[in-house]
Formats: sequence, C-alpha cells, structure tokens
Amino acid sequence: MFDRVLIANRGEIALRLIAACRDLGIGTVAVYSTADRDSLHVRHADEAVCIGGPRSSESYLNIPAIISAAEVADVDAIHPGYGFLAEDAHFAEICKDCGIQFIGPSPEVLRMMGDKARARRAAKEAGIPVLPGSVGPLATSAAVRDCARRVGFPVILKAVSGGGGRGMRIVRDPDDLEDAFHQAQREAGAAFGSGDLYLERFVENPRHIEFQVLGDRYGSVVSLGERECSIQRRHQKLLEEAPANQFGAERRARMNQVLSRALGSIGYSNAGTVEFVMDDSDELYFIELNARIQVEHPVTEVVTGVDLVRSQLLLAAGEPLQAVVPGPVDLSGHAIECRINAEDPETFLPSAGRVTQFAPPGGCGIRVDSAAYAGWTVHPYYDSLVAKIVARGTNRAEAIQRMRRALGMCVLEGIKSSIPLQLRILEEPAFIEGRYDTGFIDRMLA
Amino acid sequence: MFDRVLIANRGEIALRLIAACRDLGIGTVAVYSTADRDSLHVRHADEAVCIGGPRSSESYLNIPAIISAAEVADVDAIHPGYGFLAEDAHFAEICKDCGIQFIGPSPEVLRMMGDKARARRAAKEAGIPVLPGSVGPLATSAAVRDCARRVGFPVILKAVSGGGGRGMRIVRDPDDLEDAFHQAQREAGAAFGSGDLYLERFVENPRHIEFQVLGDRYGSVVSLGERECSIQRRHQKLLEEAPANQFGAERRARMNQVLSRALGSIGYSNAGTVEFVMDDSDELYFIELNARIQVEHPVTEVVTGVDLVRSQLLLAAGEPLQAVVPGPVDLSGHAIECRINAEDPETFLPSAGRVTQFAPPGGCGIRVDSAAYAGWTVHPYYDSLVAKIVARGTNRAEAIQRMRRALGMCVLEGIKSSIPLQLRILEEPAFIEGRYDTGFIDRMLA
Amino acid sequence: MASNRVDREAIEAVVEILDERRLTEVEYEVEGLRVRVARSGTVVAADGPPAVAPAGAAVAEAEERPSGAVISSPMVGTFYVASSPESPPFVEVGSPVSKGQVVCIIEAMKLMNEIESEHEGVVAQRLVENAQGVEYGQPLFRVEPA
Amino acid sequence: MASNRVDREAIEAVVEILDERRLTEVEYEVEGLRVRVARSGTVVAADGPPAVAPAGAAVAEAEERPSGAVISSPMVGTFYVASSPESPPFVEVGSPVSKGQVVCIIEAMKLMNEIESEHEGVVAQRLVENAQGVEYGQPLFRVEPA
Repeated sequence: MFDRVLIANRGEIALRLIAACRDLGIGTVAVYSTADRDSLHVRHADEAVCIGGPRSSESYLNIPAIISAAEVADVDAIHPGYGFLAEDAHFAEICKDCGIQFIGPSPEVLRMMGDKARARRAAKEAGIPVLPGSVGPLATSAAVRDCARRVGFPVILKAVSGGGGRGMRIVRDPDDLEDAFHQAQREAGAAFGSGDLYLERFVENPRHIEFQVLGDRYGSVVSLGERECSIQRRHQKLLEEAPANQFGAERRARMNQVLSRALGSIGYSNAGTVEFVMDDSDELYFIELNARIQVEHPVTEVVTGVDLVRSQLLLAAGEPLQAVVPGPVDLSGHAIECRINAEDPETFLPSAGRVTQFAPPGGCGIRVDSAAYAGWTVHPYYDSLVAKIVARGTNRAEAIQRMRRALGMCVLEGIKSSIPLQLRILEEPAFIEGRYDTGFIDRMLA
Repeated sequence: MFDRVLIANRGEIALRLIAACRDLGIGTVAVYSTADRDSLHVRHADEAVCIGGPRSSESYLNIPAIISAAEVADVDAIHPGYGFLAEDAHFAEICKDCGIQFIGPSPEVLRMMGDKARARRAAKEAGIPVLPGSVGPLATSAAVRDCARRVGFPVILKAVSGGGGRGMRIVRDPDDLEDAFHQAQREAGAAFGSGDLYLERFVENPRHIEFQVLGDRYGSVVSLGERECSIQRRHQKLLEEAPANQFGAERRARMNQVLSRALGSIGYSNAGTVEFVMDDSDELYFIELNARIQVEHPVTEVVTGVDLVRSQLLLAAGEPLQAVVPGPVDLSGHAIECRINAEDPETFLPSAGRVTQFAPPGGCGIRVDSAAYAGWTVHPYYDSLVAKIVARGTNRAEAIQRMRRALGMCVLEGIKSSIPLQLRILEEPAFIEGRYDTGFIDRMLA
Repeated sequence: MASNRVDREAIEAVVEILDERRLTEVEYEVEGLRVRVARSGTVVAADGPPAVAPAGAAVAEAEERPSGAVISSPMVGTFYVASSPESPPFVEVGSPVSKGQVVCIIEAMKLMNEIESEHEGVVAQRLVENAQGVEYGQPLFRVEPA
Repeated sequence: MASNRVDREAIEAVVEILDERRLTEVEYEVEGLRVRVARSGTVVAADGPPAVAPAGAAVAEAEERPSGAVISSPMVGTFYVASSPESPPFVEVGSPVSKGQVVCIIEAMKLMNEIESEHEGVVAQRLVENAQGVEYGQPLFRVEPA
C-alpha cells in the first residue's frame, strides 16, 4: 500500500480523497494555489505545498509544479480527483516516467477514451450498444452525407477530441449538413487542435443513465449499477439519483454483466463511469466513458455500501478486485444528490464571493460533502460547487422528503445558491413520479 | 396526523425533532430562552416563541410558559426531546388536561418509571431479570440489614426518586451499612424531597447495555436491539456503539422477545430505553427504563434503518406499531457515536464560550447532528453538547477507522472539546478489541 | 416615518456593507454627504447571528424596538386591554399612568395576570392588538414622560 | 438597497485591503471622497480564515515573512545554492547582488532553473537550507540596500 499520496485537486473532492487516505492510514500531501491558502484541504492534509497562482493554468493544471511538488514531498502516488488533470493521458504518462503511481486507468486507456470516435469503436467492438453512426472520424463532406443518409436524421456531429458542446452540431435537415460540417470542423479545430468529427443519430431529450465500474490491473471489472443523471441544465448535472427510475433489477444485472465483460476485454482499470443515452423506447446507447471518479459518486456509495475512492486507492496499489469488492453487490434503498452551486437561481450566473455563514444540514439519512465554512471564499477561477448533499431513504419517496428537509435546513449566506432551484425540482410532479428526461429543466423553466 | 408540534427543547435534539416533523409535513413551533435567540432551532422552526430568561427554570423547565406558548401558537402536540421536561409526569398530565398530545409514554407510566423501586418491581413482575435486592423502599435500618444479608455484599443503596449519583452509597463492609443508610437517606431527602431508599447487589465495573423499544397505544411493543454504552466518565456517556461487542444475534433475538412481551404487559407506549448492567459472567440485570428518546438514538437508527423520532410522532398520533415498523428489523453494519462536548479534555470542566469556527466532518459513512455554527455561543446554563458524530461501517473496524478520520477532520475553534479524549479512546487496544466495561476510562486515565 | 431631509438609502447602503463585511465602523464622505456607521458590542452578533437570525418575533423586536420607556410582557400568554369584553380598557393612548398601575391582562394557562406599569407618564403607543399572543419580553406599551 | 450617492465599489475596494491584510482600520481620502473602514481585532479572529489557517508552510510564511526586500521562489522545486556540489555558492550573506544576477538554482522535474535577483543590494539573510524543497512564493533571500 502507498505511504504518501499527493492530492492533485481542491475543494470537496480533495477532502474526500484525504478522508479515504486517512481511512487507509496513508499520508497526504495537498497542493494549492495562492487563492486556496485558507482552504480545508490544505488544513486537513499532512503536508501542503503552494504550487502557483490562482488561475488553474498556474496551479491545478500546472504539471511541472505538481510533479515537482510530488518529488519534493516524496509521494508514491497522485490522485487527480475529477476535472483538472483527471483524464489527462500526458500527465498520467509523466507520472509513470517519474515512478509515481497515477491513480486511474493506464495512459493508453485514457488516450483511447479521450478520442470519442475511438472510444465509440472500442465500445462497439466490446459489445456495448452504441448509436448508429460513423465508425471512425469523417474526413470529407461526402463521407458525412453517406453516413447521415445511412443513420437517418436528425444527426449530431461531434468533435473527436471534444467536450462541453464545442464543435457540436445537431442537423435535422439534410440541406444544412454541409454547412454544419464545416462550421463544426472549424470550431473543433480552434478549440481542440483537431478538426476531426464523427457523426451519430441524434436522440431528442434522451435520459442520461450512467454505470459505475471498478477494475483491477489483472483484467477483472465489476459494474456497480446505474445512476440517473437526466436533471441537467446546459449539460450541467444538478441532481442525480440511484437507482434509476423504472429500471429494474433484471435489466441492471444484464447491463452489469455486459459492462464487466466489455471493459475487462478493453483492459480498463480503476474507477470509471460509462455514460449512456436512453431513448423513448428505453434503449440504452453508449455515449462515452469518463475515466475518473465522478462528482456524483456518493449516490452509488450510499446504495451499494462500497467506498469508491477507497477502492480506487486499493486497486491502484495492485490489490485484486476480489479483495476490494468481495462478493456480489446489491443495491439497498434509494439515494439522491443535490449539487449546491454558488449561482444565481434566476440567471444561473456563478455567484462568487465570501460565504458569511454556512451550517450544513445533518441528521437522519443525510450525508454532506463540502469544503465550505463561514468565511470561505468562492473564487471565480474554479467551479462553483459549494456542497454535495446526499439524502438516503428506504425508498425514493423517503429520499425525496429528506432531501427537501435537508435543503430547507441548509444555512448558506453571503452568496446565492442553486438551492431554490433544487427545491423547485423536488416539488415538480414529473420529478416526484420519476418520469423525466434531459428536457425536464427547460420544460420546468419554460 | 398532527398539524403543528411544539418543540420543547433546544440544541441538536430540537433540530432533530424539527427535521422529523418536516419529513412528515408537520408544522413546528420552537420555544427559546433569551440566551438562545440566535440558535438554529429558532431559525428552522416555522414559528418561534421566546418563553423566558436564560436559566432553564425560567424557560425550558418553565411549564406555564411552555403551555401558554402551546396555546398561543395553537399546537396539537408537544415533543419534549430529552432532559428538561422529557420524563416529567406532572408536565405530561398538564398537557393531557389542556388537550395537547404529549409525545411520550402516558403520565402513569412516566410516574412508575420515575420511581426506581416501582420500576424495578414492575420489571421483575414482567419477567425482566433484575439484580437481587429489596422489593420496595426500605424504611428501617433493620430491613436494610436483612435485605443486604440476603443479597450479599457489596451492595448499593439508591434513592427511589434518585438520579445522578445523589443519595447513592456503595457498601462493601456490613459494619458501614448503618451509617451509609442514614447518610443516603438525608442526602436523598434533601435532593429529591423523599428519603426513600432501595438496595441492590452492587456490580463492580459492569458493562452498560441498553435496549431501544417502541410501543403503540394498543399494547404492542417492539425491541430494536441493544447499544453498548460502557464508555462513561462519572456516569456521563462519551461514546456509544451498536451492536454491542460479543453479544450475538441469538441472544439479541431472545432479549428483544422478552422486552417486547414485558413492556407490552406494562402498557408502555412511544420510545423508551431499557438500561441493563452486564456482570463479568455476561448476565444482564435491569437498572432502569428511560421513558424518552436518548441522546445516542442515532446509532440504532443507523444500524436498523428505523427513524426513531419519526416513529415517535406517528405512534403518538395513534398509528399502530405494525404501520410504523412493518416487518422484522435486522441490524446491518456497525455504528459508533461520539458526543463532542465543550469541555477541557484534561480537567473535564465545561468550556463555555463562543465557537469561532465550526466545519463538521462529512463524507463516506459520516452522520452529524449539531446545532453549532461559527459565531454560536455555548452557554453555561445548558448541557455542553456541541455535536454528535456518528460513523457507520460495514464492520466495527471500518466504523472505528472512519470515526478517527471524522474526528481528525472536525474543525471546532474558540472552545475546548472532548475530541482529543475521544481520539485517545479510539487508539486504546482494549477498545479496539471491543473488550471494555464502565471502568475503561478510569483505567485509561490512570 | 420617511423624511425628505435624510437620505435613508445612503445610510442603509453603508450599513449594508458594515453588516456584510462584519465591520465595526464605516465612515464615508463625498461632496455634501458624510455618513458614519458603527456597531461595537454587537459585531459579535453581526458575526453569524444576523445571518442566523431568529424567526419572525425576535427579528421584529430588534427592528421595531420602540423609543422611550417601554412596558414589556413578563410572560408568554394572550394580551387583553380590559378585564372583560364588556369593561373599558385599563389604559388608552393619552391616558396617564403611574408606577404599579394595571395596564393590561395577560392570560396564561387560564389565569388572568394583571400587568402593572413599571413607569410613570403618559401612554404614547399600544404595540399589541387586543387578544393577541405575546412572548416573553415583548413590548406592550410605550410610555412618555407627562 | 442601492443609493446613487454612495459609491459602493469605492468602499468595497478599501474593505478588500482591510481583509487581505487583516487590518483593523483603513482610512482613504482623495479629492471629494473619503472612506474609513474598521474592524476590531476579535472579529477578524472570529472571522474564519485566520481560524481555518493553512497547514505548516503558509502559516510559517505569514508569521516569518521577513523584513526588507525578498527574493522568493517563482516555482516549486529543490533549492540549491550552487550549480554543482563542487562549485561555490552563487551568493552568500554579505555578498552584493544586482538586479538579474543569478542567486540560486531551483531544480524542478530534473531541470536546473537559475533564479535571478529582483532586487539590488546586499544579501542579508538566506532563508532556505541547501537542497531543501521550496514551494511557490516561498522567500529565499532577504536583500538590504547596500
């Protein structure tokens, strides 16, 4: 097992990683930007190294600074958390070269999953259902036209190395295809250095379902069931739950089996999340694989009892999956997570500033993951996540009720937050019935 | 179901009660002393009424003020929490006369359990094992002598209406019996208005085991298993866990059955805790019944999944037990609670004052119940409980590890707290092995 | 009580900053305007508590604490201006009051408690409606020197 | 509550400085504007950040921030007084330094980075041991005017 791990992240996930290390008796080294001097991850780590200025490029994305800190502090592993360098194959390679264990999949797998077209092909070959679309990148507008005709409109063009909507185009009318292709190419080229595009059938307001997996270094992978993440605003998740609505144990078991086999064959190791869209005939289609721990991982931890970050550490240290997750995992109860963001609930603009008072909710069935405290500042440089509140119930109705109570009893002052929006979601009939898709928020706000 | 409930308490338990009411859609009315104006229970209740000055006698023990507040605010029930008026038969009777539902057992049962000798007799008659001792109060020193001879030394003299060690005497030598009797009589008379005493065999450093029960108005009672509460300093519990060490499912089932039948026959309703001593031959003997919700109730909630305060509300409203706790309850995992008190860890003196910073721990397996926040003041008038931290694990080792982590990551400044003491307990070999009794703390500090 | 000579907005703006930033004093001066606000002892209170401020009643009290001598309720209960619906009120605005004079009744647990004035003077204002519930320490009457 | 007569930004700007430098009072005056803000010591202490102070490094820096001009590390790495174990140190206490003069080496990712003085004067103190790890912004030398 590792002696010391460097936490290459900040905020609530840095605390989550420190907690998992402490549970295993592993020493921790925090890195921080000058803006994060007074943050809790700096306080709770055994050691803390300032690595640069406030901007992420100067600090949490500053590979030389982080590697130097790792060498100065003499750690044997680095946990990247989520965001920042979490899925950076180049960073993972440098760690390897420096003899530091990167806690995540191998650089090869990261590179494959970073290339959306390759990931798609790999998934298809491994027997995971994918949307009808192009096999590889599409070079010419002719190729695009043929592919689109085969797939059927509407279609969506996506950048091979894309993310966050850039280089993306939805095309409903064949006549618009040509222009859309060239625009998307330019956009992708500018944003990601590569103009390569691929094409898929476009599903209108799908549901977003994702599966949590864990794999060891020896080719065994377990799938721990799904999360329902369809409550999104502009591709930003606001609320997640597990299990998914109207999903069923039988189907879960089947998917778990498919994914374990498929990812085993790819040689996937450590934690990952397989994202699917679900169309209105309830078919699941692979979208991408997030090769990291997710923000919403706690809902899976709560219903399965498996500590995912602890598992990441053990698997990265070479433990076999059998020892990390022994026996079959079954879900019990229901969990809902709300991401409390510092934002204006009307305009949805980030609301940076000083938190003048913070008294998170607690009590029966409530878990809180947060790095906030009275006097803490939400900086404009980083994401606006203030706290994750997870409510557990023996059933979904109880989980909803407890979440309402928890949000109602959350004291958060000095900044505006997403709480009013989330309280509203919890009152929506469609949500209460568990019948919603990614169009939910727009319909609610319409 | 009730429309509005008055919360006749303060601090973390008041928040716990408000949460349970919110979960059931019940309105809440907080009462508060002038010292508690800025407390969270006042903030989170739907309505708040100031009932008097800081001293408990002026406010939280001020029956006329609380009843008036209940009438002015037009509530249909009062939840007393623990301490203050929780086990006051007189108060329960006044509520009854005013047509307000007291959330707890009937005044008759409260009166019976308030008289230790009667409680003891009732338990014995109902088939609960009690320590050899006097059947009723002992009037004369002759009666005491006979009883002590029969029971065998060492013996303990206790005040019938006693509590907190006053009017208590341990007698090891027959020659000391006479004096001890008269001293205890005087002390009890002064403290409780009644000099009545009873006598029991004294068990040296027993273990303290207690069972959680719930009963409805119709004579059915369920016992939800035990809690291990032997980590005490001067009869003050510091850490509790469930299940108890080396206890076993088979024995638990047997005791649950005995207690359900016994308390059903007594006509016990609502929540209660049956306290036992366990001697070194692992025999259990009834000590007393606490006719209220206990501070340490969360450990039972965590391992059984039963929300005890919610159950109290439903049972008080007349729901049958079958509807409140359907089906058999089985324990899963292990839970440990630490009571974080504002006190000097060396001198154990209360450390009242202003909490300048509070950032409670969170994350995997941690539940926090607290009314503290940065800027909150720990008043000298009330108990010094700042927070209850509960750690859950799939097994005891994991729960211990998570509790260590949680205490290590708890930011609490401006006052001294019991955290260093509790961290020390968690490192003691005897504790880690789960082999300890009520003499543990003295041995540790010796 | 709005005054056209006092720019309340201006003062409020400065106070807002005092509270938000938990300061003890702010002094601001521009052409033809000078505002100075300070809060000494209560900064401690400003530090969280106003954030975590009590529900309705107490807040109201903080804001509306009336000027001059005040007769406040010594108990929780229901406020009555007279001993019975038929009888006249003990006092009305304008009536002189002497120390120890009964000014109202507060019913608590079916008991009618006569409340006596702690002050000498003239009743300037009644702060509670008849038959309204009152909490401990709630102001009932404002009394001004005769 | 917005007021067109109170320049909120101006006051906020002054408060920022008060907070950042943990001061108890700042007074600022220019043509036609005067701002004064104060916070009594205890409140700052009660105010989060100092309470929730960072671990070792940053605290140390706060307390031990040396007087005079300081050359601080522009990167994380290992500090060396000389280009190799054999060669003499770039500077020693007492040696004069000029702007742009190399004063030490910081090794980061096997790269030897020459660190130049931002100040002119005499090396008054070396604040780091040879071959010690340093963090971003950590003071390395104190330089005093010649």
